[in-house]
Amino acid sequence: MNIYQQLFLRDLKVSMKRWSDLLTGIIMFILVAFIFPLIAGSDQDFMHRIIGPVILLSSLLASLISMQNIFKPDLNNGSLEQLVLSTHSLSGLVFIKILSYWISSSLPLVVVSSLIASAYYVTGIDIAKVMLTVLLATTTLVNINSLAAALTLGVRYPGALMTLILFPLSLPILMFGSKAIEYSILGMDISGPFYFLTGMMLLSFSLGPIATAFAIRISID
Amino acid sequence: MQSDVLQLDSASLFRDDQLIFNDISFELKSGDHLIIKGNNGSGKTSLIRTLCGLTQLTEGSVLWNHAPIDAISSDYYNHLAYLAHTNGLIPELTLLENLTYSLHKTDLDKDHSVLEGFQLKQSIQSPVATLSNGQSRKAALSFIIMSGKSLWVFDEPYANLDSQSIDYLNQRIAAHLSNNGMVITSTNREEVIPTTNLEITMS
Amino acid sequence: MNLKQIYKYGSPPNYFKLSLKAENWFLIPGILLIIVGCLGGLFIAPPDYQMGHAFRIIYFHVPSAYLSMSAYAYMAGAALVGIVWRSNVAFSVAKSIAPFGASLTFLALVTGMLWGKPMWGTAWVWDARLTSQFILLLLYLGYILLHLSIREQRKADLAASILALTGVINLPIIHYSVVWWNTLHQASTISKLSSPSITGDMLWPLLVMIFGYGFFFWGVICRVVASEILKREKRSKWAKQYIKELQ
Amino acid sequence: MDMLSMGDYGFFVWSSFLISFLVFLINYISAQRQFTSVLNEVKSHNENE
Repeated sequence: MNIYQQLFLRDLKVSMKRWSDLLTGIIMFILVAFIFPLIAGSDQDFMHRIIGPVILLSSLLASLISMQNIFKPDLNNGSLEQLVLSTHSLSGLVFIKILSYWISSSLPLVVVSSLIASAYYVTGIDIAKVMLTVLLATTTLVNINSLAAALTLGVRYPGALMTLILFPLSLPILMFGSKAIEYSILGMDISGPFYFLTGMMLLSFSLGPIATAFAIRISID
Repeated sequence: MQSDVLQLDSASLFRDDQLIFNDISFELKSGDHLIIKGNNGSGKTSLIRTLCGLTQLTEGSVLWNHAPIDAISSDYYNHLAYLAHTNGLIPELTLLENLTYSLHKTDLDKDHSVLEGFQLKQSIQSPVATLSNGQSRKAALSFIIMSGKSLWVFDEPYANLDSQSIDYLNQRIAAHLSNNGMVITSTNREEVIPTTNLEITMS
Repeated sequence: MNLKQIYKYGSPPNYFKLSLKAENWFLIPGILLIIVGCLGGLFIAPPDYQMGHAFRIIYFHVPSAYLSMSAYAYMAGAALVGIVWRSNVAFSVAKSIAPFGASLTFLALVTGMLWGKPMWGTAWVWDARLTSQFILLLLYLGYILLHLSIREQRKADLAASILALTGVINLPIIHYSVVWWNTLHQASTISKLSSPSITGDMLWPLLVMIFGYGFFFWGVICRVVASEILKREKRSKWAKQYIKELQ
Repeated sequence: MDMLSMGDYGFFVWSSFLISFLVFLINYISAQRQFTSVLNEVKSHNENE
C-alpha cells in the first residue's frame, strides 16, 4: 500500500471521526434549499426556475462553512509539517488530501441534492442531472476552498478574507451550474454548461493542488 | 550508513527587520550529537526549522552532503525525522492507527519494542486525544526512533518526560549514534546531556 | 536585455534610483496628455447625435476601465517574476500597483454608473462590463486584504502573488462567463458600454486620455515602488548611504 | 457653448470629471506622503543605530 493510499485512508478515517464538522456543511445545504420555497413561494414552475441557483448557492455556502477544517486542524496537531517534510511531492499529497476531503464533505451533498431535487418537483432523469451538476461543481469549489484555506493559514481571523477570495473565483461555476440545472429541467440541450463544468474541474484538479502546496509551504514558513 | 554531513555556514534569519539569529555555522558528521542551548525565545525553534527546510534562511544555507537541502537532487528528506513542539499525531486516531498510517513508512513498525521501552504498550489502542501530554510526547519520540531515519531532529524532547523515559531516550540516542546516526536536540535547561559532543548556545 | 542587465536593474538600489529618475519622465507627459484629452473630450468633440453631451463620460470611463484591467495584468506579471526569481523588487512593484489599480476599478464603476443614470434611468445596470468590473474590484480587494492580514512581509508577498496569479487565470473565464450570461438575458441589445465606433474629433481625445492615464499611472507607481523598496531595504547599506546623501 | 449645463447632462459629466480628478489627486498625494514617511522612518532608524 503506497503512501498515497495510506494518506487517503487515514484522511477518510479522520473525517469519519470528525463527522460533526461535515454535518454542519450538509445541514447548511439542506437548510438553504428548504428555506427558499418557504419564504419565496412553492408553486411548481417557480420552483423549477429557482432550483438551479438554490442548489448551487447552498453547495457554495455548505463548502464555505466547513472550509476551516481542511488544513487548520492538521496545522495545529503538526501533521501538516510532517506532510511537508515527506520525501513525496507535496502537490501529490495535497491532491490526495483534497480528494479525500471532497469525498467526505461533498459526496453527501450529491446524495442529499437528489432529495432536494425531488422536493422541488423534479422527476425522473433530471434528478440524475442535478446530482451530476452538484458533483462537477463541488470538485472546483473544493479546490478553490483549499487554496483559500491554505493562503489564509497564517491569518488569525480568516473568515472575511476567505469569502472575499472564494466569491470571484467561484462565480463562473455558480453561473454555469445553475444554467446546467435549468436547461436539464426545461429539456434543452445541456452539453454546453456541462462541458464548461468538466473543463473547470480538470483545470482546478490539475492546477489547484500545485498552488495549494506552494501556499502551504509559504504559510508554514 | 555511509558518512553523511550536515553543514550550516554563516546562517542568519530576519523576520522583517527583527533579528532571530545571526551568523551560525556548524558541521555535523555521522555519530555526532549537536545540542542547541538557549532560553525561551532565543530562536532555537527557528534554527531547527531552518535546518529542516521549513523556514527559509535570510542569509547562508543548509548543506546536506555539500548540496543545498532544497535542491531537487537532494535526498535530505530521506534521512530526516523531525519532532516539533506539536507531536504530529492525529488526536482522533488511536496510537496504532497513527503508527500504521505514519508517513515514515518502514517495516520497523511491526516490532513495538520502543513502545514498550516508553511503557506505551497498554495504551496503544486508545485514541491519542485521551493520552496525557507526556504520553503523546513519548509516542511521537518512539515514532521517530522507529522511523529508521539517520538524522533525528528533536525540539526540546526532554520537556515533560519522566526520568525513567529520559534514561531510555538517552540509551536509544547513544545506540543510534554508535550506529553512525546523527542527532540534533534543543533544550532550554542547563542539565548536561551525556552523549553530546557539539554545542551551540543561542543568545 | 540579457540576463546580466536584468540583474543589474533587478537589484533594489539600481531599480530604486531608476524609478525615482523615471517618475518625472512619466508624470509630466501624463498630466499634459490628460489636460489635452479633457479639453478635447469636454469641449472640442461634437455632442453625440443620440446621447448628446452625456457621451463625454466615456472619456473618463473607458480609459480607467481599460487601465484597471491592464494594471491587474501588470500586477500578476510582477507577481510571477517575484515568485520565479524571488526578487524583492518585483514584489514591491506588484504590491504598489494594487491600490492604484483598485481605485481605477472603482473609478470605472462610478463613471459607468454615472453613464447609466442619464441613459437608462438607473445607476446600476446588470451589464456585462459593469459586472465584470465589479468582480475585478473584488479581486483587487482580495489581494490587498490578503497582503495586509499576513504580518510578515515576505510571506504576505508570496501568498498574495499566488492569489494574483489565480485571479489572472480566472479573469478571462469570469469575463466571458459574464458576457455569455449577459447575452442570455438581454440577447438583443448590444453591450451598452462598448464605445460606439467614433472617429475624428471624438476619437483622438479618447486615445490621448488613454495614454495620459497610462503615463500618469506609471509615474505614481514609480514613486510608490521607490518607497516600497526603501521600506524593505531599510537595513541595507545603500539605503543608509542614500539618506546621508539627502541631508 | 453651454459649457456648464451640457444639455442638462452637465451634472453627470462634470461629476465624473471631478471624481476622476479627485481619485488621481489622492493617489498622487498618498504616494508622495508614503515616500516621505518611509524616508523619516529610515532616518530615525539610522539615528538610533
